[in-house]
Amino acid sequence: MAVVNMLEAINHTLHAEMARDERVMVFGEDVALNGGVFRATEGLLDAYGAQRVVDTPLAEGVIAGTAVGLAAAGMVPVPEIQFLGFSYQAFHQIAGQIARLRYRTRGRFEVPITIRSPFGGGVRTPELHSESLEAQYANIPGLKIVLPASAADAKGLLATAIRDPNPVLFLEPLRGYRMIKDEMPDGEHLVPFGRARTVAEGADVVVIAWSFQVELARRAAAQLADEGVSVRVLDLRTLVPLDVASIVEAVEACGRVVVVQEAPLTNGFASEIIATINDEAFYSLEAPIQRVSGYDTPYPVGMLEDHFVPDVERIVAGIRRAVEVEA
Amino acid sequence: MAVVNMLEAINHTLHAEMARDERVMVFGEDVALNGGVFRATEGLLDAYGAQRVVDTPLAEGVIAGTAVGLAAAGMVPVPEIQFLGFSYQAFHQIAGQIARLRYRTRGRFEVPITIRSPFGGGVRTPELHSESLEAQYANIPGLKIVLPASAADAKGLLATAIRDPNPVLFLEPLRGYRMIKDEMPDGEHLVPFGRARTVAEGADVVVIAWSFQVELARRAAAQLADEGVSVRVLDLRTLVPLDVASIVEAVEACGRVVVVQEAPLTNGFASEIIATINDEAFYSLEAPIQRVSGYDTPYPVGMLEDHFVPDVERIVAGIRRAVEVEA
Amino acid sequence: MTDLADDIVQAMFTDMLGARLFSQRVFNLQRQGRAGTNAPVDGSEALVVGAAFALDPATDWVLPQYRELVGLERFGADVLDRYVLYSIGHPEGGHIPEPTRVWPPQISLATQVPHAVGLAWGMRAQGEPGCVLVFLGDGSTSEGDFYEACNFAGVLDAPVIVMVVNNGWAISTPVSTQTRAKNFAEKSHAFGIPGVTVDGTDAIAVHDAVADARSRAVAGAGPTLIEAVTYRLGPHTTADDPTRYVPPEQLDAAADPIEVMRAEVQRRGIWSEQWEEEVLATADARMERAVVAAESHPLDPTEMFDHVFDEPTPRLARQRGAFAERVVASTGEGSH
Amino acid sequence: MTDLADDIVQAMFTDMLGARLFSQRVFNLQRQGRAGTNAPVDGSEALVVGAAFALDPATDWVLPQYRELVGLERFGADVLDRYVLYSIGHPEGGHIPEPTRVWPPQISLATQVPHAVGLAWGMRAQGEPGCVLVFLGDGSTSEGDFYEACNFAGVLDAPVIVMVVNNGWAISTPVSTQTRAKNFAEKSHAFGIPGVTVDGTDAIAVHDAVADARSRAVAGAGPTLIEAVTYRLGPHTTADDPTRYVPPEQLDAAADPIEVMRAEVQRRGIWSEQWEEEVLATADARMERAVVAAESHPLDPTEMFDHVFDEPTPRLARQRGAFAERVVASTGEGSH
Ligand SMILES: Cc1ncc(C[n+]2csc(CCOP(=O)(O)OP(=O)(O)O)c2C)c(N)n1
Ligand SMILES: Cc1ncc(C[n+]2csc(CCOP(=O)(O)OP(=O)(O)O)c2C)c(N)n1
Ligand SMILES: [Mg+2]
Ligand SMILES: [Mg+2]
Repeated sequence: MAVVNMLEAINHTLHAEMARDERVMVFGEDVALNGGVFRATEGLLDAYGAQRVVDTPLAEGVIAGTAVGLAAAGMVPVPEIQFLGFSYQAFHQIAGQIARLRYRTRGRFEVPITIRSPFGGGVRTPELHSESLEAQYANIPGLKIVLPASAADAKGLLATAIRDPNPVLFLEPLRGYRMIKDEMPDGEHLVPFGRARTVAEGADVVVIAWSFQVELARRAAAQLADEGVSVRVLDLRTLVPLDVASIVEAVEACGRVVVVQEAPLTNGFASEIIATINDEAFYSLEAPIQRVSGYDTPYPVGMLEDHFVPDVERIVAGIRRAVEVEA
Repeated sequence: MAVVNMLEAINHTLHAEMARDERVMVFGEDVALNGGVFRATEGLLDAYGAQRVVDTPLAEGVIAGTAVGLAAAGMVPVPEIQFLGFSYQAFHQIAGQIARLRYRTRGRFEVPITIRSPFGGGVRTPELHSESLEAQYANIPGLKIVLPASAADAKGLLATAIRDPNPVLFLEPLRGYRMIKDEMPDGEHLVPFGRARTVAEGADVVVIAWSFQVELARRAAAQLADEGVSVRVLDLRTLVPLDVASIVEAVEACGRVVVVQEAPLTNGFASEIIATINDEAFYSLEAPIQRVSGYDTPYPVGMLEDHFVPDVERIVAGIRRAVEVEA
Repeated sequence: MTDLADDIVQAMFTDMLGARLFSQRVFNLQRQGRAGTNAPVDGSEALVVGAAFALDPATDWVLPQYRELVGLERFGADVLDRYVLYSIGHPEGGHIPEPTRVWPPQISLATQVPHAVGLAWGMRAQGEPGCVLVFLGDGSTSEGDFYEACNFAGVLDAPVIVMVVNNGWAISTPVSTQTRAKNFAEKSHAFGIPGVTVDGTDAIAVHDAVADARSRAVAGAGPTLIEAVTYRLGPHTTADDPTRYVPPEQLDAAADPIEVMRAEVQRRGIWSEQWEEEVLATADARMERAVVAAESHPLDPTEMFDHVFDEPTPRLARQRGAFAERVVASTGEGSH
Repeated sequence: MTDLADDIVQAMFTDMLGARLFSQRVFNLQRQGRAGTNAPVDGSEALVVGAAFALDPATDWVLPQYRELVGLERFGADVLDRYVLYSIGHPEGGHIPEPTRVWPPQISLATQVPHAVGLAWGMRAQGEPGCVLVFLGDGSTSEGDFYEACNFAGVLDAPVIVMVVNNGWAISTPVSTQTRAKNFAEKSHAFGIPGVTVDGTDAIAVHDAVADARSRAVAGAGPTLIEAVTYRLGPHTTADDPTRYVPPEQLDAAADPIEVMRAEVQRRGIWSEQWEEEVLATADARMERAVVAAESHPLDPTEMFDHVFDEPTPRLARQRGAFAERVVASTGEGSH
């Protein structure tokens, strides 16, 4: 067990999976010669060669679209979209084709595609480099949506994604690439989809989060512990499939809920969490569920982004709102 | 006041708006010579000429993208995307550019674009012609989302959309084009955005819907009236802006809620309605909110689609579930 | 130009006659309310069959748009059988079983071109011998996918043949509205790949052009763009009224691929009225079987939930369960 | 080729020297933590300034990618002032005020090409006299938007000039990976519009090519594709390490547009060391003012909620209200 950051965990796992299965191909913009603009694909070209690690022309639509054909040919495509905001250029292939090929062909064609893409704000990137778009993909049947919040999970979930015969959108938190460091299990390490992770135990209120917001929620919980508020933190890990059982169990145990997302408020995935709790644990709720969220504005420029993204302070405030109310 | 169907109302309004404001331009695939594949733009070419009514090459991305430039030049673009499923090809321009231009330029450029597009199932169209994608757009700040459910509203909301200086996604229910007929007010008729419409009065339960599902909800309400269940039906008309006040008022009055959508369940706009009610009217809820929805599968082919789309029977069942539970 | 043997030419004409007949039958099924919207092949018979006969069904793949499937009998009976199933709205219509190397219809225009390039790329990565041919229409060439895919194919030297079916129209939109390019073969300059224009009403000419492109592709010499020029002889689809926009004189002037090929078969002295009648009778019977099979193909409504993923998510399994209960309970089911 | 007057040539060289200096200053601001990621102009000075001087700032529009804004001083002081503001992450940096006819940087590559075509289309619809010039990089030509837009521009005969800045690289990706096309001018065949390749290190050559294209555009003769060939002399951006992939010999062999233009100015006998020093001193002072102005430009955090729509929706107004309370309340505000 070595302590590594998420980027190292992802790079390590890409190496391991390419070594394990020669059908795995990594391709995208600047992933080969340059090892990726964040070095996530560093060393793959040297280790596995130009046939399996490929710099593509600058066109997200055809990066996603060729993945469909590669999959049909029996390869295991792991394309990278350099920043999730540019997956918009590939939306017609991801939502319209990748997510449906198995369904349209009744299983004649498998689609073991893992689309890797960094996303999320707080690191002063230019426009369209920071958008949290998971909710826009969550309404598209046929796509699995995976968002690791730790280096260990980055390894375990990425390995599972690459081996999954279904399309997976694997979203990597820009802010966590180097900031998030933890112990990465050696050797084979697979984290199953649809199993949330309890990051902090607590009984008064549960904070439900994913990706980098889990780290913020953890800090908020620690801060409130000193005040005697017992905060549970649940890391969903995957939005599709969704671990409804763990959500229900946490809601039944705590009765009060906060959901954190960086995406804009309206119809973010927090809305689905709340709707799911309404369906499954309505009678356990002792107070309205609190959303701590980005705002209904486009992701703002550098001087404003710290005001847009949820921070520990806002999560703490959300938790206070949730626990204050009398049952 | 003449009784017309939605298609006639839309065609009538396009004529009226082009006559009112010579900056209005209609363009897209087959909208000029052919008057649109559903005849929504019938007669515009003859009436307003080839400079203002334009058949474009077959490319949704550039249809949306040129609208941005036309707007900057001072025109009022009313592009048509032939079927909403093909707006995926323009997603990078709609979500990435149209929705943000005003924000990015701090108002230097206005974006008075109204994108018209038919959507929704139940009429045996080929693949990707029936998808309900409103939820995927609802998480994109800067877009207004308008979905008329009557011919009168088709006129009043389309006129408002074209005159609105902001980008509007104007979604027309395929199934309602000819089936929905009602009295269309003569002359100037503007329906403001963000004002829901009470389609049926009722006190036991409120059914919240938009677009064609309003018609189904109305029928379900009528059916249950005979059994003495008093069902209110609320037509949201616009999802962005959302008429929260009317939703809250209805929830407070009825205590029980059903939300109907044709889109897949997970993170459909029904989730946002439920989240909004959680925020604003939590203590008025006497039972869990019921979702009547499409399923988490791609929109299926013809022989299966009637099983996918909500029908009166399923809405009635949803209402029964909502009212059965003891408060 | 290769000199095709008489029996090959007869076989090609046979498939062309079949294509038109099959297409007309599917068109009529829609008129009778037994099938959904569909797009007749009329005008494309020669280019589809000509291409099919230049390919090797054992090693090569065909990715159609939607108009071409009735002409791909050479790739296996499943192609037509599943196309009929597809046309009546049965989910299994999208499933053309192994080992048939034909993809189902693509409705989202031009999205199949990147798929074809990826498939060709993957075949080469796997050391497979064949190539991929993808059809798209003149209108579809205006989509970014066509361009991005052809451009990438050039960079990859992918063994792919991109056939642009220039039938003059994209629904009501004429080619003059799609592009100012001299012709569609010219677009190959943007990709640095060879481009040729061929008479799409002449099956043998198309065959030869595809055969050339194929030998280049499998020899590792990269992709070819082929423009096959024809004229759409029917409506765009069952939902279209071409009299609103097609100039009658253009339609009258258009060559009919069936007549062109019949003349060739007659020139070779291998045609007789009786022979053509037998071909049509055989095709008619074959289509009749396909329709009967399709209309009696079982369908359990719960299949709606299959194949979203290899294994349903818990949420999907629950939706399926609730649906199954409701459907079994519901008496009005049959009417659905 | 037009014979440009000496004072024009001097003015062009002045703006080129300014462009490089401004760009270096913004680059350094990032190094000092005072600006965000930015892309140096080095290598593009001649093509930007050459183009700018062939256009009429009163009637013509320029849509840049992101590397070109420092060279557009001729279009108004606001361009640089707002670019500096943009670079330090101030929202008003995206607002280049009226009447300056330059758009802010475009990050989503090639999306500006459809905008330019639409703008040109709209200008003609309004009977306006000018034209539109849009810049995009060699890598950006691989995007569908470039192709869809140029193709539509051809159909529309839109008064637009599409300038492909071929600087050899798209981050670490060389042109050979972007396309097999002989060159980028060749791509014009796909659109049926004129295409020319010009030496992008020669400001006068670029000026002449753009001047030709402009006269065609305003005369109603339609769009032109211009490939300006140069070499990226610096890193892709402040975040890039080109030593990982740029072959040193290529970099050494590359012509420096500043030197090319200095030689021309010298050939004309209108250069002196002192003159150039004065030009640089003036540019330096001008940039200093821009930086001071930018860094002292006020910003109220609640501006984050402005301009989403012309009027905020009730939901947005509420979010703004809650935010304003929190920000006022919060003491840690300054640290944000
Ligand atoms: C991406 C996309 N946009 C629009 C449509 C609607 N549509 C269906 S067929 C068609 C015309 C296609 O013309 P062409 O590519 O020339 O093929 P043809 O029908 O002539 O064979 C259009 C616009 C679609 N199916 N997909
Ligand atoms: C649609 C999109 N995809 C990817 C990126 C990430 N990216 C930023 S700059 C760049 C390279 C651009 O190269 P080129 O177009 O040649 O312009 P240059 O930087 O050389 O001037 C890439 C891939 C982006 N900004 N937008
Ligand atoms: Mg066509
Ligand atoms: Mg470049």
